[in-house]
Parts: sequence; C-alpha cells; structure tokens
Amino acid sequence: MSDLVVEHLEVRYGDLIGVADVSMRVDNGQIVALLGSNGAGKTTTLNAIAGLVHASKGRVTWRGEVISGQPSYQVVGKGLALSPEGWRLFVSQTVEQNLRLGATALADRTRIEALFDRVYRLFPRLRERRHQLARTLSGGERQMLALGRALMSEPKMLLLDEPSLGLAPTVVESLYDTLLQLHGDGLTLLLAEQSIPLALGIADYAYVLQTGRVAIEGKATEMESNRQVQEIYLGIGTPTELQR
Amino acid sequence: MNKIPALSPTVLLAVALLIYPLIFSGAFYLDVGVTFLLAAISASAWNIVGGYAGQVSVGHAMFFGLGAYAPLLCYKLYGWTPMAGIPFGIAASVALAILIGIPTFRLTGHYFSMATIAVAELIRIYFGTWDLVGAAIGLQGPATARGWWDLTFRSELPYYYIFLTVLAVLLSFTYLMERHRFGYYLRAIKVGERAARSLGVPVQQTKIRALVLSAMFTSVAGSLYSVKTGFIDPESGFGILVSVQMVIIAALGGAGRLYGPLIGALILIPLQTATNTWFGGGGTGLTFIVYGGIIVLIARYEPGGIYDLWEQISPRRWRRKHAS
Amino acid sequence: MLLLQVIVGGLLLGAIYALFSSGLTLIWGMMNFINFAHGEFVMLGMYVSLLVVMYLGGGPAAFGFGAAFALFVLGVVVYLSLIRYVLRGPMLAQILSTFGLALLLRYTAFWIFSANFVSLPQTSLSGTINVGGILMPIPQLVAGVIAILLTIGLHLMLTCTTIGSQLLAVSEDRGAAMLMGIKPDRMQALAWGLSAGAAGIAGALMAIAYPWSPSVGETFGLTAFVVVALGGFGSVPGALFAGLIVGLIQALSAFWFGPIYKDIVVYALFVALLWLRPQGLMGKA
Amino acid sequence: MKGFRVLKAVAAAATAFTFYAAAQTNAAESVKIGIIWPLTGNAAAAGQASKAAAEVAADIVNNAHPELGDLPLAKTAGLPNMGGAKLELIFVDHQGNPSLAQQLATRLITQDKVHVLMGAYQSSCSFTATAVAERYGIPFMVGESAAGNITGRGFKWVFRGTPIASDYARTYMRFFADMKKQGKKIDSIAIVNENTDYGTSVADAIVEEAKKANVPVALRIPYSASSTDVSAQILQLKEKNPDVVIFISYTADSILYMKSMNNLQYKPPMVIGDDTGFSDPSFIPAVADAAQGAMNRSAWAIGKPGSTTYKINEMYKAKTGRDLDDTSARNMQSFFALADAINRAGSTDPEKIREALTKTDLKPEQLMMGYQGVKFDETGQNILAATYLIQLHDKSYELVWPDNAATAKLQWPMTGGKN
Repeated sequence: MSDLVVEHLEVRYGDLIGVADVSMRVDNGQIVALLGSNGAGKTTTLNAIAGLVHASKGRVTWRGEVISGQPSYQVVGKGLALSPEGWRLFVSQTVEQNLRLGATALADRTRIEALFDRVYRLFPRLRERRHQLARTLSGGERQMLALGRALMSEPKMLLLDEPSLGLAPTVVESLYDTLLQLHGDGLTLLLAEQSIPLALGIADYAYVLQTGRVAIEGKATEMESNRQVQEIYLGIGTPTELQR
Repeated sequence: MNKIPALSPTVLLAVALLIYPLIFSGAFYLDVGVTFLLAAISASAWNIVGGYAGQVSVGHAMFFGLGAYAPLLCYKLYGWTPMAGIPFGIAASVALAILIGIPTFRLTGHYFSMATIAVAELIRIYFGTWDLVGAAIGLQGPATARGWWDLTFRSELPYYYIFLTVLAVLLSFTYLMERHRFGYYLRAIKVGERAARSLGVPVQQTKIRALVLSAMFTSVAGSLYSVKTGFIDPESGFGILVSVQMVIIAALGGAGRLYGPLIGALILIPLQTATNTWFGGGGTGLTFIVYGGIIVLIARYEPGGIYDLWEQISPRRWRRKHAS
Repeated sequence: MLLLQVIVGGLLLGAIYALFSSGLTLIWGMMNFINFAHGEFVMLGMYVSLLVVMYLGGGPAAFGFGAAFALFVLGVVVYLSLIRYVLRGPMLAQILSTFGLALLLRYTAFWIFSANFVSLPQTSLSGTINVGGILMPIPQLVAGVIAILLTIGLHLMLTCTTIGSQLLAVSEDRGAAMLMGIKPDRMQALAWGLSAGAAGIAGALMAIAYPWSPSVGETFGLTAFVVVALGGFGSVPGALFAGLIVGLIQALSAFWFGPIYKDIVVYALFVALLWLRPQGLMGKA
Repeated sequence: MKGFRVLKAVAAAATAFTFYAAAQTNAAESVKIGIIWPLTGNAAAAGQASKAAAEVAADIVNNAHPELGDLPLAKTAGLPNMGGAKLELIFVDHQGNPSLAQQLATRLITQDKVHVLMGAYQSSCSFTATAVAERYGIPFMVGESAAGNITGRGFKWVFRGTPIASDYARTYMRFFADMKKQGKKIDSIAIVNENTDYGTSVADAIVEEAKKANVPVALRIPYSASSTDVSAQILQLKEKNPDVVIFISYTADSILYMKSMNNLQYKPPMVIGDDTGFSDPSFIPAVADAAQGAMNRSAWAIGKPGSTTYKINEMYKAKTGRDLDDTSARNMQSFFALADAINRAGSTDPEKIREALTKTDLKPEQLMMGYQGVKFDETGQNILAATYLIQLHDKSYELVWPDNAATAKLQWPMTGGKN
C-alpha cells in the first residue's frame, strides 16, 4: 500500500493556476523524485501536500487518511515534514532555537534530547555553531540546518524542495550522502529537483512535471535514458506557473 | 451593455443630490447635507493619493488646515473677502505637498503613514503658538456679510450648491484621471512599485503629482469649511481627527473607487448625525459606542468597503465578472 | 545639577513610554498591523488599577498584576473576535477596525466611569529620595525601574524561551512556522495578549502618579507610534531605547525651549530621522 | 438610489424622534431652552457637571423651593408671569467641535424650536454657535466661555453672565496691590498656562494687566494640557524663583503640577490657580497633602450650613455625589439670569426676552455667586461679574479675599506639603 497518494491535484492562486492536474504516489521506504523545469509546479505540489497552500481540486491521502484541506501544522504532526524551497530558516534565531522549533509538532517531548543528538551526530558543524544566529551560517550549513530542523519532528516521510539549489558541488555531494544514509534508516523521501542526474542517481521512481501536469513517470533507471525527459529540459515546454 | 449601467447610477445620484434641498428644506437637514458634501469632497480628494495610488496618508489635515486658514487670514489681515484666500491656500498646500512628497515618498507602507501624521501634528502644534494666525484661539470670519462676496450667507442653501459644484468638478476630474494614462500609472504603483517601475512608470514623479492634486482639492475643502463655519482653530483645521475622518470615509465606502468616498460619506455622516441626535443629549457616550461599534462591524465583515458589498450583491456585475 | 534633574525626569518617563510601546511594536512587527487602540489599552489598565484598589483593596503589586491580567485577556479576546478577520484585509480595513475599537473602548469606559478625572488614592509608594542632590519621586522611580525591567523581561521572553521563539518564528516566516507545527493563530492571539498586557501594566504604573479620564489614551497612542517608528517596527530593544530617548528629548526641549515645543522637537526629529534612516533606529534593514 | 433611501430613512427617523420628543411635553405651556455643551470628548467632564447643574437650576425654577431665600423664581413653581410655565431643557452634545456646535444650534432653533439658547463652554464653539443665534434672532446666553471677543462683535442677541479673562486679571492685580500694602513681597510673578483658547486668553489678559499694574512677569510658560510630565516646567520656575505663580490649567495637569512641585521640593511663596482645574472636585482629594495654602479663583463658595448656596450644593450633591464646582456654578448663575429675564418678558417671543435681558438688574442678594450683580452692557457682557479668591485649608477651600467677604484668614506664604 502506498503511503502518500495524490489524486488530480489542482491549486489556484486567485486566477492563476499553480498546478493543473497532478497524480502521484509514494510507497513506504521509497525515494521518489519530482522533476521539472523552473515553474513546472514542483514547489506548489509539495506545498499542497504539506498543507501550506490549499488544493482547489483533487485530494491527498496519507496512510489512508485524507490530509488535503488540513493546515500544515496538523500535517507535520502526522509524520510528514517539508523542508521548503530556499530553506526558510528563522535567521534571527540561533541554530539551536531553529532545531527546537522543528520539534514543535513532536508528541513525545522526552524524545527531544535524543533527536538533538541525532542531528548533531549527523551534522557536527551544527553542534559547533548551535549558539550562533542562523543568518551567520554559510550556504552549506544552512542546508544542514534546514534538514536537521525537518528531522526534529521525527518524520516518517521527508519532502525536500530543491535541497541542492545554490550549493557548491562538494556540499551537494555530502548532502546526498546524508540523504542516502537517512533513507537507509528507514525514511521515505520525496525530492523535488531541477538537476536530473543527481535526483535520478538516488531515486527509485520519478515524476516529471510540465506546465502543472505530470508529463511522464517511471522507474528512475528507465528515466535516465528517456529522450522525452531530456526534451522537456531543453525548453520545449514553457514554464507556465504564472500563466492563466 | 457597459455604458448604460455605469451611467444610470451617476445620473440618479446627481438628481438625488440636486433635489435633496427641495425635499429636506429645513435648515438643519440642509446643514447635514452640507456637512455630507464637505466630507465627500475631502475624502474624494484624499482618495486620489490614498486610494488610487495606495499611499495611505493619515496627515491630510495639513492641507485641509492650510486651506482653512488662508481665507480667514486674508480677511483678518487685509479685510479681503475670504474667497481671495482660497488660491493662497492652494498654493501653500501644493508647496507643502512637494516639500514633503520628495522625501517621504521614499518611505513605504506604515512609515509613510507615520511621517504624514508627524508632519500634520507638527504644523498643528506650531499654529497653536503662532500669533499671526491667532495661535490657540484661532481666526474668525466676517460676523455679518458685507456683501455676497463674503460668502457669509444666512441660509445654508447657497453653500449646498457651491459645495455640490466643487464635488462634481472633483469627481469629473477623478473620472477623467481614471481613464488617463496617469490613472493607469497610479494603479500600477498601487499593485506594486517594483513592477510598476519595471513597466516604465515614473513612480516617484507620479506619486508626487498625485499628492499635489490631492493636496489642492483637500485645501479647497478646507477653505470651504472655514468660509462656511466662519471660524478656524488649530484643532478643527489640523487635528488628527480631520485626517482620520477622510481615511475612514474613503475606506468605509471603498478606497480607489470613484464613488467610494461618496458612499462612505453617505453612510458615515447620517450615522454621526443620527447617533448624536439620539444619544448625544444623554451625555453617556452612547453616541460613540454605537458609532465605533458600527465601524468595527463594517471592518470585520466588509473589509473592502461598502462598494465591494454592493458589487457582490449586484447581480448584473456578478454576471459580468464571472462571464470572462 | 538642574540639568541632571531634568535628564532623570525624562528618562523615568521614557521608561514608561518604552513599556507600552514595546507592546505596540510586538504586534506591529509580527503582523504588520497598526493598532490605533493601543492608547486605549493603557487607559483601561489605569481603570482596572482603580477598580482593584477600590474593591479589592490591593497595593501596587496587586493592581499591577490585575491590570496586566485583565488587559491580557482583553487583548486575546480582541484578537479572536476582530483582528484575525481583518489581518489579511487591506491596510485601510485595519485602520478602520482599530479606530472603531478605540472609540468603542474609550466610550465604554466613559459610560461606566463617567467623564470625571480620577486618580488613585495615595498608595504605599510616596515621598522623594535625594541622590546626591537629584530628587527622585519614589512613585516615578519605582514605575520607571519596573517599566525598564519589564521591557527587558519581555525581550528575554521573546529571545530565550520556546514560546518566545515560536512567536518570533511566526513573525519572521508565518508559512515556515506552520511547517514546524506552530499554530500562527494561537501565537498571534498570544502576541495581542502580551501587547495589551504590557500596555495594561504601563497604565497601572502611570496611574500611581498621574490623574486621568477616559480620553487619556489619545496622547499615549501618538507617543507610542513615534517610539515604535523610531525604534524600528518589531524591535523590543529598539522600543526601549527609543522610549528613553523620546522621554529625554521631551524633557530637555521642555526645559530649554519651553513645554509647547517639546512635541514639535520630537516630531521634527522623528521626521528627519525617517528620511535619513527609514528602517528606524534598530529595525531590520 | 440606495444610499439616498438610507439618508431619507435616517432623516425621517430623526424627524419622527423630534416629534416624539415634542409630543411628550406640553409644548404650549413650557419654555424651551436649548443647551449646547461638550458632553463627550476632552472637555466632557466640565460639560457633564454643568449639565447636572442646569438640571438642578431647572428644578429650582420649576418647583417651589421657598427655602432658597431671595433667589429669583425659587419660591414659586414655574414662571409666575407666564402662568407657572415650566422650563424645558434640551441638551445637545457638540463634542468640542465648532462646526458641530454650529449645526446643533441650527437644529435647536429650526427643529426643536427652542426659545433661547445657552452654551457652549469652549470659546471656539461659543464663537460659531452664537453666530447662528444672531442670524436667527434667538437670545444666546454664554454661560462660561472666557475669551474676550465672544461679546463685542456687534451681536445683539448674545449675553454673557460670567466674568471674563480681563476681569480675572484685574482681580489678581487688585489682590496683589492689597498684599503689597500688607507688606508681602511680590516683586515678580510667573504665569503657567495651558495653551488652548482658555489658558491663552487668560494668560494674555494677565500679562496685559500686570504691565499696567507694574508687576513684573518673570516667566510665562505655555504648555499642553495633555502633558504627562511637568518637571521641566517646575525646574524652570525653581530657577527664576518668582514670588507668585499663577496656574491656568485643566484638571489632570493642575493635579500633576501640585504633586510634582511637592516631589521636586519646590514651594513658591504663593500659588494661585485660575479656577478650572483647581476647582475640579477631583483636585482636593488628589493634592490635599501637597498643596496646603494654594489659592484659587472662584466666585462660588458653598457657604455655611443653612445658607442658600449650601442648600443648592446639597441638591447638586444628591444628584451627582460631588460638590458643585465654580465652572458649573457660573453656568447655573447664568441660567438663573436667563430664567429671570424670560419671566420678566412674560412671553416666549425672542425679541421680548432679548429686551428683558438687556434690562436685567439682579442684586447681590439675589445671586448664588459672589458677583456684585448681573447687569448687561450694550455688548451683552455682565459688567457686575466679579470673583473671590479662596484658599485650600485642610480639605476644603475657604474664602479669604476680598476681606469684606472672607470667612477665613489668608495664610501667606503657603505651607505646601509634607516635604
């Protein structure tokens, strides 16, 4: 049975359409990649799943429960955490405060220390800088903090929106190592990426979005050789997120 | 289809305003009518910069006050007809608009509102200490008219039609402005300054022009006030309530709409008059409890102003909006 | 010596400005919302103090807490019943709602307590102490010191506690805060409670030394706006410094140029500063 | 047009209400007095107190009060010359807004058909409201506004019962002259005035009279009545150290001054309050232990138990729970003068009432105030209006000047507070 099922999702921003029709599923323990050019609707899809924007049509089901229509502060409590595009850290607060905020939805408060420990073991840099303001961190450190913060709610599934954007190649590499490690620990991942080789390198399954619809889907291994995918990226499809 | 429904409310409104004095000929109702017209003029003047350009000034009393002082000052100093002061009021207001527009328009949002409040308060306090303008005691107009040119009438009727004419001029001007390129510039600025700039809109210049136009008409409103009342002091010219009333009337009716301020005044002035008539003599403060309560309810349930409500319930507009 | 005396007086008053402005700056920074009824919260704090003294016979500590608690509850109620609905609306609807609220609160107090001026009966705080020739009236001294401590306390609460961290998170990025599992509505209600509560205590502190009537809030409201804009919207330390500075400027200009010029000087400096540094003294650039 | 219907409905409702109000009383037999005061806004406290005073005055005229001695119209019920007609008061609230005062005067005259008008506390509102009365030819009694030029604008229909700014100033100068004769040192005075029309006009008058009387004004400090801190002013005074400080202040600020002077240990030889704030019933309880010996201008004195004024105060106190203050008492006195003129006119005809007003000649024993009488000059100003000086002894004011009326001995210098 699939953990996450998205059926015919549509999101409107006033008269603008962010996502026209997206259906997808993520199975327990999978890594699923969500591909597409800038403006194809990746971010909107993730935000709709996490409850940050409202679906105007369609529905999202998580482990048998319909979660579309629920606000994100409820969704996160069900084990589904989103690390949003651009990380959106609380830059005027310290590293530790950011992490603690990540644990807000945690039902079992006694787990906090263990979770801090896990994050600090994963990212020793964050332990060193735990009293520093988030705005003083470097790009790579910010990514670590964003990931760590999302992990603090002890999610079953992690939604990551363009985690590698704007990072140096070596930093991206270690990020993906970490993701694989987390996956090994049993975390399900839904990963939105612009960079195809990176995402397909670790994903089991992939969806390609174009103008707010699923254009192609398939096993990651098959996708890598699919010509259509390449075409989409060469700009045959137009970005339409802001189109009527 | 578009032209007729847009025209007929205007005609109805014009006829209604023209014949109001014939139906309500009592001096008190005429005075309420005059008060209503004055409120509509001030709020419509504010609307140019506050509504159309979206620059919420909470200090428009500075122009109102300058306009109000000028006629009575001319009368006091030189014994001229108060009418002679109106151009001086406009000139002073335009100068002030340019003077404060250049620096304050660099500020956005609440900072602009705060700066306008501060400037208006500054002028109010200063006028309260300035002997030439009567300091705290204020200035009086002619006690009895020397002739028609003193604009000191026994009846309210001439004031009513003078004010109505000014309102008509102002609204026609605004109507033309809406359709002129300048009007599009203003709307672009209201939606987003950065986007407007990227579309080639001269943002700073447009905002200052809007403020100057708004200041001119606000100044005229102030002159009309002091000529009709025959008295002005710092509080009734520059008081913060004068500014706030313009904002409230425009917001209540619908800011950035041609008839928004008019509709706002149509609601607020009778409301003020009615609550004061019914509860004022009791002295319990019920006047303002009811008045404040109604304002809160409107803000709570109809944040876009009454004009929005009207659009929602008007089936013709509804259909048009959803046809596209 | 005389000058030093003037400075001390200005700072003590400025401390109270700081306290009630810190409440205003909190919701201003967090929700980008102008509250025209903030001065009315101060006024209600004064009346609550009077009620506590008259009917419960409490001392300064009791009426301070009473005012803080009553106004906290009022702030939350106001948020839940009114503000949350206009928060997303146009700025004009916000002005409309809080201006209407100000009238409603002012004249409800007027109805209940009449227009007459009242003052608190002599409390246990009275007398003057003399520190090296500088006279400090004990009520003002206690009020000023408590106000500074409470403002610092509010700042520490925001920066050092989990709940404060959650409040700031909502003000910084509402969406991201929701992703953490924070309910913004609850935090904003809390912010309104804290804001009104701070105003309430400030009212209680003013009431010790100052007679008042229902229209007293008007004056405080305008002062608070200037302090908040000077200090930077949303900055509690900014409000503290700006409050002290405004108190000081008022006292000095009243002494040097005469009391009618003190507001002129404050407004002129304020306008000048806005031009030079639009984000305020300590605001985020 | 929808909005038009709303306006019409409101207007209709207002008309209906007016008819309803009119139907409730027997219009033919009563004299309608329209009274315009600030019942809300910043000056509401004064307006409310004056409203209660006018209601007491109407009660005295309308019902038989033989216990009140020579007070005109007290013995009889109603106006004897008009077959016992009653006075009917219609109060309206101008909120301190001159334009609204104008509109309300119009309403009272044209809708409520009042026979006479009274008002309007703030000078600004008196200016505009009296102009309407003049235009319609309705007598207007200015109860309390101090600004000099309310009368003297060539108006025929405006009368003022109260003394005005220049009267007060002359009183102070006569008092100083008296004191100098007794060997008190008055080499310089200071004036501290709130900066709206009231404080400014009184302070201007004092400066002018002081010049004539050769009393140096060492310092004049205008300030805003909404100040929350007055220590800077007190330190300025302390620096100049004048012999007498005159405060022209409203309520909150006068209390603040007395408290702060005590706190900052400043005590001039004498403090004189110019009525208003010093006469507010809130003043004494708030500063009794800080302002002992402070003087106050007042034409009103409660008097000894059993006196007419004492009885009036008891009636007022039963209604409001507070003592009658000077401001309200002056309004009340103006009201009596107006009622007396209406009675003598024997008619509600405005012209007859106006004529009766010009012939008013009330003697001191017919008054509740310490005036030398009520008699209007051709501008409408009461030329016999005068004032006492009273002094705070323990928890009440005692009349200390002029000597012939004094009930207690003047203390000079003042004792101030505990500090």
